[in-house]
Amino acid sequence: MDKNIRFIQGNEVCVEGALYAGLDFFAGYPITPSTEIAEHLSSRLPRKGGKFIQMEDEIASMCAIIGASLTGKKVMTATSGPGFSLKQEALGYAIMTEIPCVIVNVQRGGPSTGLPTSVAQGDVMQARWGTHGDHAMIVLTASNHQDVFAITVEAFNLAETYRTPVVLLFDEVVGHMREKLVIPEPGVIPLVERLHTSVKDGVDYHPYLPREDGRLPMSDFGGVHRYNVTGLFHDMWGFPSSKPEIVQGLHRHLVDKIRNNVNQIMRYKEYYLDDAECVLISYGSSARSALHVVEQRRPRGERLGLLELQTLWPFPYQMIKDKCKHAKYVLVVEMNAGQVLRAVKRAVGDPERVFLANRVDGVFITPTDIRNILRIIMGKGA
Amino acid sequence: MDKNIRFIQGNEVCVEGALYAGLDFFAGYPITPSTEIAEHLSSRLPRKGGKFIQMEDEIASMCAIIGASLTGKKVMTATSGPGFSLKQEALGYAIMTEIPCVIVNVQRGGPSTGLPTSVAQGDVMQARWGTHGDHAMIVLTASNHQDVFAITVEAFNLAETYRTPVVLLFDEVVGHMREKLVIPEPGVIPLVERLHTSVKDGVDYHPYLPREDGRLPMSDFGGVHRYNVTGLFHDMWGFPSSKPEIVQGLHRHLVDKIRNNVNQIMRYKEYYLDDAECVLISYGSSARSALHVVEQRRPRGERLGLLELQTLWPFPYQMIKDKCKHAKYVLVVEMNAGQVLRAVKRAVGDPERVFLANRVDGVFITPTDIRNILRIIMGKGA
Amino acid sequence: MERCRMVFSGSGGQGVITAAIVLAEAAVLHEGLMAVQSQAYGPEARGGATRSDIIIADETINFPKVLQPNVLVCLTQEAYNKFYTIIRPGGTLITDTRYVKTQRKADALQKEIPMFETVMDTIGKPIVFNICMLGTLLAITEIIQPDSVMKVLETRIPSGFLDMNREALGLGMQLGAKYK
Amino acid sequence: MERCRMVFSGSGGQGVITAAIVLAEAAVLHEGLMAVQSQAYGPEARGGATRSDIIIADETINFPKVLQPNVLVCLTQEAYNKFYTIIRPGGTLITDTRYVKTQRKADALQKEIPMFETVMDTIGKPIVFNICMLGTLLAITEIIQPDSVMKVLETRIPSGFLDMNREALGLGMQLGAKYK
Amino acid sequence: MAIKDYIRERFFPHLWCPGCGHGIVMNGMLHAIEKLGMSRNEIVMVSGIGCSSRISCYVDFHTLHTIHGRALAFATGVKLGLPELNVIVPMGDGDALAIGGNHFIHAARRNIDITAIVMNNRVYGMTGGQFSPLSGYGTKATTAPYKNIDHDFDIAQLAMAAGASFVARTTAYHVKQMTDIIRKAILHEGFSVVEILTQCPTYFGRKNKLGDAAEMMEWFKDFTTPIGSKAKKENDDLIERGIFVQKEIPEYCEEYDKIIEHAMKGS
Amino acid sequence: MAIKDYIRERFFPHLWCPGCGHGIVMNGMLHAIEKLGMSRNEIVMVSGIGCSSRISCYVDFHTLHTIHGRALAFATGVKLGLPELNVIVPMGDGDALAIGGNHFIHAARRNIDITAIVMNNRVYGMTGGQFSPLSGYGTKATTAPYKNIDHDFDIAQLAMAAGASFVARTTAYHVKQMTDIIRKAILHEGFSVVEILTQCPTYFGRKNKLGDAAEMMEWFKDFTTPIGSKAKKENDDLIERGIFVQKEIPEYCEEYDKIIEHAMKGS
Amino acid sequence: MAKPKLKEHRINREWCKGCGICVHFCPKSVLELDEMDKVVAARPEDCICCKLCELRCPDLAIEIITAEKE
Amino acid sequence: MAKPKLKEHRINREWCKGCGICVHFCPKSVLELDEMDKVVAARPEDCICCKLCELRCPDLAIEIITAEKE
Ligand SMILES: Cc1ncc(C[n+]2csc(CCOP(=O)(O)OP(=O)(O)O)c2C)c(N)n1
Ligand SMILES: Cc1ncc(C[n+]2csc(CCOP(=O)(O)OP(=O)(O)O)c2C)c(N)n1
Ligand code: SF4
Ligand code: SF4
Ligand code: SF4
Ligand code: SF4
Ligand code: SF4
Ligand code: SF4
Ligand SMILES: [Mg+2]
Ligand SMILES: [Mg+2]
Repeated sequence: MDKNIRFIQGNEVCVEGALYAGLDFFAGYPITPSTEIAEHLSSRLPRKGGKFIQMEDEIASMCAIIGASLTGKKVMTATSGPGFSLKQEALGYAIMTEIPCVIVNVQRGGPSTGLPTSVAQGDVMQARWGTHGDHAMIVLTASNHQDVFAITVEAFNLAETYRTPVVLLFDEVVGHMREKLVIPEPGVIPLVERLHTSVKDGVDYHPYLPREDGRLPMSDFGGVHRYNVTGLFHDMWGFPSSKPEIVQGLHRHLVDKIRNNVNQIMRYKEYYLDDAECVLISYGSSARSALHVVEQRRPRGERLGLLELQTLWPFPYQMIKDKCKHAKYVLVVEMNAGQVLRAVKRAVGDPERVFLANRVDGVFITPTDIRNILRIIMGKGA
Repeated sequence: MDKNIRFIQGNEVCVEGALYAGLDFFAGYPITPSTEIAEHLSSRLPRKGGKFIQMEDEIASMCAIIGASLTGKKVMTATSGPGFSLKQEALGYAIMTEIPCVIVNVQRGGPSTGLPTSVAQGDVMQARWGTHGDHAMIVLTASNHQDVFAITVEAFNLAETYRTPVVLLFDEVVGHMREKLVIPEPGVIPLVERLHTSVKDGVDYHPYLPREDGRLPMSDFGGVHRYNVTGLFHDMWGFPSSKPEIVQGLHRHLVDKIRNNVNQIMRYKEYYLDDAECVLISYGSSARSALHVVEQRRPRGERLGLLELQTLWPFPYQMIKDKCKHAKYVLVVEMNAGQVLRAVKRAVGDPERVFLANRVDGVFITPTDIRNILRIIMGKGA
Repeated sequence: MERCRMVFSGSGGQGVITAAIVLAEAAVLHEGLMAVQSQAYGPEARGGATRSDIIIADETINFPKVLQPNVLVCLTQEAYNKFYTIIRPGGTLITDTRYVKTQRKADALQKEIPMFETVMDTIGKPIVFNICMLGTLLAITEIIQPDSVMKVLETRIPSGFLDMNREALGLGMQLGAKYK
Repeated sequence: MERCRMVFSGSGGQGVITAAIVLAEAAVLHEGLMAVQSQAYGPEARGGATRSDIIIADETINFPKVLQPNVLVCLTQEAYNKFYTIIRPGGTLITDTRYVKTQRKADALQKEIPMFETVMDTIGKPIVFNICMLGTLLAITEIIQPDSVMKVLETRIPSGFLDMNREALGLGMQLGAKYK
Repeated sequence: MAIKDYIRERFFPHLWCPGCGHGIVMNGMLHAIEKLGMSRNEIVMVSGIGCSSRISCYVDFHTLHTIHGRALAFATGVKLGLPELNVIVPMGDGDALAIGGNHFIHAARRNIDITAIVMNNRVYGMTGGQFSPLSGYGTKATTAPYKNIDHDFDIAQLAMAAGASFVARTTAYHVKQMTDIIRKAILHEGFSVVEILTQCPTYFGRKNKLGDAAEMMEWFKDFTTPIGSKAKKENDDLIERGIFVQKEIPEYCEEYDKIIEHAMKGS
Repeated sequence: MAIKDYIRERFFPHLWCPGCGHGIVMNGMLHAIEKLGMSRNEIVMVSGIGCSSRISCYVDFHTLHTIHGRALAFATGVKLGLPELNVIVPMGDGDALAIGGNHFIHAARRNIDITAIVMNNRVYGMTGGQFSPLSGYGTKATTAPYKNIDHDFDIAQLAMAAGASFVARTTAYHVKQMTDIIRKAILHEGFSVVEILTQCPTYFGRKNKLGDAAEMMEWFKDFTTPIGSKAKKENDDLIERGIFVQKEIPEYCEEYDKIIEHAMKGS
Repeated sequence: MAKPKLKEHRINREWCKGCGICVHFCPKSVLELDEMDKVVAARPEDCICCKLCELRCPDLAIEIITAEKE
Repeated sequence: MAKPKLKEHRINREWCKGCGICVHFCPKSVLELDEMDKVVAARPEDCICCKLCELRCPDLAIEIITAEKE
C-alpha cells in the first residue's frame, strides 16, 4: 500500500492540500458542512508547529488570519453560508489591504440557515459580490478529491502571487464524500512562497508600490520595515489618502490585478469538447453528474462534451466563448437558480442557445435530471 | 410660507418619508454617511410614540428590526458600506422568513473602510447578491429629495406587499445635500398597511401559505395565532422541513414573488427619451449630472435622453431593452466600475453600443466627465 | 469488475457508517479499486434511519450517490421501511432477523440473516455487529478480500480489540456463506 | 434670476456652514426659489478649511456642486489659499481683512472687507461673525431679502439672541453697501 | 393548563439525543410557566441556532427560531416592539457566549426585561462536539484533540458585571430549584440570566469520559453547592447554585416609555 | 530613544480636535514605551476605527489600522502568529465595547498577551457624538436628545469578569499614573486592560455642558480617587483609579507552545 | 396539602428514549428499562409520588397520575 | 537625582492647537496663550520643570528642555 494514498473526506483533502501548500495558521468557527476542516487542522497544525485557533465567531476568525498573515504566515479559514456572510466586511479589508489569505466556503442550502446539511451551490454570486464597494475576487472550486487537493494548493499560490484573498467554494457533496486521494510528493506541485521585499533596513520600503511584474513584495511585521496597513484608501506607504488620483489608482490596481490576469488565474478541465455539439458547463460536485452523462452518452454517439470550471471568478468569458463557438447547445449544470448561467449567457453572446439543468431542493443533481433537460433542448420531446 | 416645505438633508428626507409611511421602530448603529437618519429618528420617533434604539452593532440592529416587525411594527434600519456587509446574514434571514423591513444603505467609497465621507455607488451588486444562497431582492434608489421621499414611502409599501426586506440604496451626495422638499399631505401617497390574516382564533392559520393574489397575510406576535418563524427551509406553518418538494416550493416562491412582479416593482423616470439618439442611463446622485448634461445639450439639438432608474433590483431588463430600442448609443453614468453597466449590456442585447461614464475616485461625477465620454463615443474626437 | 452500488442503513449507534467507510477504504487502499462513500447528515440522521452509500468499481466513479443499490443492507425496521423500495431489481437485500420484519415485496434476493443474534451468541458484544455484517456481505458479494478489511481495521482499532473484530468478520463470512 | 453659485469657506468654528444653510433655506422657504446646499465632510474638514457650496436659482438645480463659484467667500487664509483659484472669471471674491491677506491674482471683483473687525468693534461677539458676513453678501449680491434670513433665524436661534443677530445682519448690510 | 398543552405534540419525540439535558430544561421551563399560569399567547420564545435552540419548535408559544448567536438582538426588537409580551430566550452556551457574547452583555447592560436561559452543556452540540467558551481548560473536544487551553467564562460573573439585574445558576439535576428559579426569572422585571448546567452525553460526556446522562447528572449533584454554603468555603472548586443577584434597577422599556411621554409633551 | 523618534512627524499636527484627550493618551503611551526602552520594531500597534484608532497612523511601529470593533481579533492573529512581538491595541469605548464587546471579553478570557488601552471618552467621537455604551444613564448625545436611558458598563468589572489578568483605570489628567500603568500593562504577560478616561470636548463635553478640555480634566481630578481610598468609602459615586487586578495565569501563546510540543512528540 | 396517592405511571413509549435518567434517580427504585429500552414501572407499589421522574425526563415521556388522598 | 534646571520651553507652534490644557494646569502659571492662540512661556523664570505641561499636551507641542544641575 502506497502511504500517499488516502481514502478521506473532501474536507480533509482540503486540509491536506493546505498543509502541502504550507499552511501555518488557521482560525475558524465551526459550521456544517465545513467543520471537519477545523477539526482536522486542530490536530494536524500543531504537529508541524503551526497554529490552530477557534475564535469566538466567523468575523474574528477572518480578522485573525489577516493579522497572522502579516507576520508572514500562510493562513486559512473555513466556513459555510451564514459564516461566509459574516466574513464579508473583513474580507473586504483583506482585499483593500492586499493581504494573502484563503477562505473556504463549503456551501450548503440557503438563504439563511436554509438546509445546513444539504448540497447547494448558491453562493457563487455572493463570493464575487458579497462585500461592499468595487473590487475583484478570485474564486476557485473543484469536483473531485485529486482536484480539490490541487486547487487548494493553487489557492495559496494565487493568494501569494496577487496578494489577495482567494475563496475556495466547495459544496457539501465534495466536502463530505470520501474517495481516493494520492498525495503528491513534496515539490511535485510548485508552491508560490511569500515574496519578501529585498529593500534593506533604512531604505524606504513601499508596501503598496507594485514591482515591474505587478507583484507587491511584503515585509513581515516584526521586521525592519515599519509601515501602515489600513482599510482606508491609502498611498504607497499604506497611509490614508483621499487624493482623487491616489484613490483612483488604488481602485484600478485592485480590480486590474485580477481582471488583467484572467488567463493566468483561469483553471478548467475539458472533456470531449473537440467535436461537441452540446457543451455542458459545470463545476463542483454537479460536474460529476454532468461528466457521468457525457461519458455514458458518448458511446451512443451523442456528441456531448463537458467544460468543468475550476476558476469561477474572474469569470473566463473569452475562454468559454471560444470553447462554445461550435456548440449548438450549451447546458449549464448547477445547483442554484442559474448563477453561472447568467455569466455563461453573457460569455457566449447569443443567450438563446444556453440552457440550464439545475436543482434547488437540497437533493444532489442526478444524471437523469440532466438527461431530462437534454431531451427537451435537443428536441426529443419532453 | 407653506409649513410642508422643508429645506433639509437627504438623510432627513428619508426620515420624513419613513415617518409618512408609518415607521414605528428604528434600530441602528451610527456610521458615516448615514448617521443623520438615526439622529433625526432618535428625536422624531418618540414624539409619535414610536421607538428608536441604538444597538451594539449593525448585526444587532438588523435583528432587532426583524423582531419588532413581527410585533406588527413598520421597521427600518440605516447604515452604509461596512455596516451593510455586516447585516448580510440577518438580511438573508428576513428574506427567508419573509418579514417586511426597510434597510437604508447610504453608500460611501469602498471596499472596506474606503472613503467614509466621499460619494460612490459601489454597492449595487452587493445589494443584490450580498447574502448567501439564492434569493431575490428589491433595491430602490433616487436622485433628489422629492423622489427620496416618495421612494422611501414606496420601500415600505413594497416591503408590506411582498413581505420582504427592501433596500434603499442612497449615496453620500443625496444623503448629505440640502434641497427643497414638499411633504405631501397625508393620504396623497397611498400607503400599504400590514396585511393581517382574517383567520379566526382556533382556526388553523398558515403564515407561509400565499393567498390567491400571492400575498401572505401576517399575524402579530402576541395575537391569537401562534406559529413558528425559522431561517431553515420550512413548511406553510413555519416549521422546519427538508422535504425536497417543500424546499423547492419555498425557493421558487421567494424568487418568483419578486421576479414575476418586476413590472409592479419597477420605478423609473424618463426625460426626452422619445427621440433620443443617445440614451443616458443613470440613478442616484449621478443621474443629476446626467440630467444636467441632457438639459444643457437638448437646446443645442443634441438628441440626448435620460432614463433614471429608481428600481435597481429586480433589474428592469425588458423596460430598458424597450427604451433603448431606437438608441444608437446607450451611456451608463454611475460612480463605480460599471455595476449597472453589466446589467444594461445584458438588457440591450448588443453590448457594443453600450458605454460607461464613471468615476471611482471619490469625486462627484461632473457634467464635464459625461460630456467627455459623449464626445468620444459620438465620434467627435477625444 | 462490475460496478457495485451499495447502501448500508440502520440506526445511529449500529456503526453502519463505519462499516461503509472501512469497506470502501479497504477497496481503495488494498485492492487498487476506486470507491466513493457518502452518508446522510442532518437532524434526520440523528434520530431516525442513518444511511451510507458506497460505490466500488475499477474505474473512475463520477456520480457519487446510489439511487438504486445492487446491495441494500437494512439493520433496523425503520431503515427497512424507508429504503427497501430503492433496491435495484434483481439486487440483494440483506436484513437482520432480530431487528427487521420484511414484507415480501421487493424484486430482489432477500436475505434475512441472524447477524445480531449470532454475534451476541458467540461474542456477546453488540459493538462488533457491524463488522459481522461486513463479513456476511463479503461472503455474499465477494467484492473484496476479508484480509483487506482487516488491514484497515488494524489502522483504526486499538490492538486489544482486533481479535474480537477478526472473529466477528469471520463469523459474518461463515453466515454469509450459508446464505449465499 | 440668474443662477447664483456660491462657495463659503473658512475654519470649523466660524459658522460658515450654518450661514450657507440659513441663506439657502431662506431662499427656498421665503422667496420661493430653488436652492441646493452641500458641504465637505471628512477628516480634512475637521482640521483644515471647511467649505460649503450653495446654488440658488429660480428653476430646478440638477448638478448640486459648485465648481466655479460666482461668489466665493473666504474667512481664513487657509481657505483663501485653497480655494481662490476656483472663482469664476468675473465673479466676486469676498475676504475678511482680519484673517486673509489676498494676492492680487484672481480675475474677479475682490472685496476685502473688515467684517470681523466691525463685528467685534460694534457687537463684541465673534459668534455672529457669520451672520454679519451674510449681511455683507446680501448687500453685495442682492440675491434675497435680509428679512427672509431673519425669518429663518427666528426658527433656529433662541429668542434672546435674535436681536444680536439682527444687528449683525444689519451691520453686514451696511458694510456690504459700502463695498458694493 | 397542563404541561402537554404548552407543547406541540406533533413534533415529539423530539430530536435531542437520549438523555440530553436540554429536554430537562424544557421540562422545567414548562413547569415554571405552568405554575405562573401564563397563557400561551402572552409568551414569545426567541432562540438562536444549536441543539438547545431547537426548543422553540417544540413549545406552543409565539416562536422565533433565528440565527446563531443573535437571539437576544431579535428578542430586544420583539420586547421593545410590544413590551407587554413575556420574552424568553433559551440559548446554548456557544450561542449565548461565543458568537452571541456581545448581545448578551449588551442586553444585560440595558436591563431589558427578557429572560435568558443559558443551557450550558460546555460544548457545541449541534455541530458535533467542538469546544465552547464554557468547556474549560483541560477538557477535550473535536477541536481540542490534545487538550483545551481556552479558559472558560463564569457566566454569572459576566452577566453581573455587564449589568444583569437577576442572575442565577442551577443544573439539570436540580429540577425543583430549576423550576423555581425560572419562575422567578420570568417574574423579574429586568434582564434575567439563568445558567443551567446540562449534560450532552453524546459529545461532551463521551469526549471527556464522563459516563452516561445519569452519571453526568450525578456530577452536577456532587460538584455544586448552594451559594455561600459551608461546603464552598471548604472546597473552592465547587460550583455555586442559586440566585446571585436580584435587584430593581430601571428597566429599558419602561424607561423608553418615559422618553416617549417626555417627547410627546415637548412636541 | 526620544519620544519624537517614536512618532511619524510628517503626519503632525494630528487630526484630533484641540484639547482631545486621545492625544494625551498617545503622549503617555509613548512615554511608557520610552521608559521601557523598547525598539520600534518589536511593537505592533493594532487599532480599529474611531478618533482614538487613528493613533496608529501617528506612531512609528508596525501599525495595523483595521475595521471598527475588530482590532483585538486582528491582534490575536498577529500575536499568535509571532508571539515575540509586543502587541498594543488602543481602542475607543465604542470600538472596544459596543461593536467590539465580544472580541474584548474573549481576548480577556483567553488571556492572550495583548495590551488593550481603552480610550474612554464616553461617546462616538468619529461619527459625531452619538452615545456609547459608556456614556451613562442621563447623559445627552446626538442620538439621545431627551436623555440617555442606556446604563453603562463598568469596563474594569467586565474585563475582570471575563478573565483579564491585568485590569487598571486612570484618566487623561493623571498622566504620571497613566504612564506608569501603561508601562506595567505592557510588561504584564497576559491580557491587560487599561481604561483611560479621556475628554472629547467637541461632542461629549459640548452636549453635556462640561466646559472645555481643561474643565473636563478637572472633573477627572475631582471625581476619581485611588482604589480603596477613604474618599471612596465616603462617596461611592467616585470613580476608582489604579490597578484592580494583576495576576499570573496561563498565557494563551505559551499554552499553545505546550500543545505544539506535545503534538510534535505524539506524531 | 393532602398527600397524593398514585393512580398511574403514564408512560409514553413512543417518546421514551430509554436514557435511564428516571430509573437512575428514582429514590425508591420503582422504574426499570425493559428489553426494548423503554421505561416501565416495575414496582409501582413503592412509588412515593415524588414526581422527580416526571420532572427529570428529558422527553416528557413519564407522568405520575395521582388521586388526592383525603 | 540632580534637580533639573530649565534651559528652554521648546514649543512647536505648528502643532500647538491652543487648547489651553498646559496653561490651565501649570502649577506655576508659567504659560499663556498668545493672540494667535498658541502657547508661550510668559514667566519661564517661575518654571519648576515638573514637565506636566509636556506630559499633558495632546499635541506633543511643548517640551521642557533642562540642563541637569550639578
Ligand atoms: C453564523 C453561524 N455560525 C456557525 C453556525 C454553526 N453552529 C450551529 S449551532 C452552533 C453551536 C451550538 O452550540 P451551543 O450554542 O452551545 O448549542 P448546543 O448545540 O450545544 O445546545 C454552531 C457553531 C451557524 N449556524 N451559524
Ligand atoms: C462596521 C462599522 N460600523 C460603524 C462604523 C462607524 N464608526 C466609525 S468610528 C465609530 C465609533 C467611534 O467611537 P469610539 O470607538 O468610542 O471612538 P472615538 O471616536 O470616540 O475615539 C463608528 C460608529 C464603522 N466605521 N464601521
Ligand atoms: S448532541 Fe448533545 S446537546 Fe445535542 S441533542 Fe445530543 S446530547 Fe443534546
Ligand atoms: S471628536 Fe472628540 S474624540 Fe474625536 S478628535 Fe475631536 S475631541 Fe477627540
Ligand atoms: S414519582 Fe418518584 S418514586 Fe415514583 S417513580 Fe417517579 S421518581 Fe420514583
Ligand atoms: S427519563 Fe424519560 S426518556 Fe429517559 S428512560 Fe425515563 S421515561 Fe424514558
Ligand atoms: S514644566 Fe511644570 S512649571 Fe514648567 S511650564 Fe511646564 S507645567 Fe509649568
Ligand atoms: S497643551 Fe499643547 S496644544 Fe494645548 S495649548 Fe498647551 S502646547 Fe498648545
Ligand atoms: Mg452547547
Ligand atoms: Mg469614544
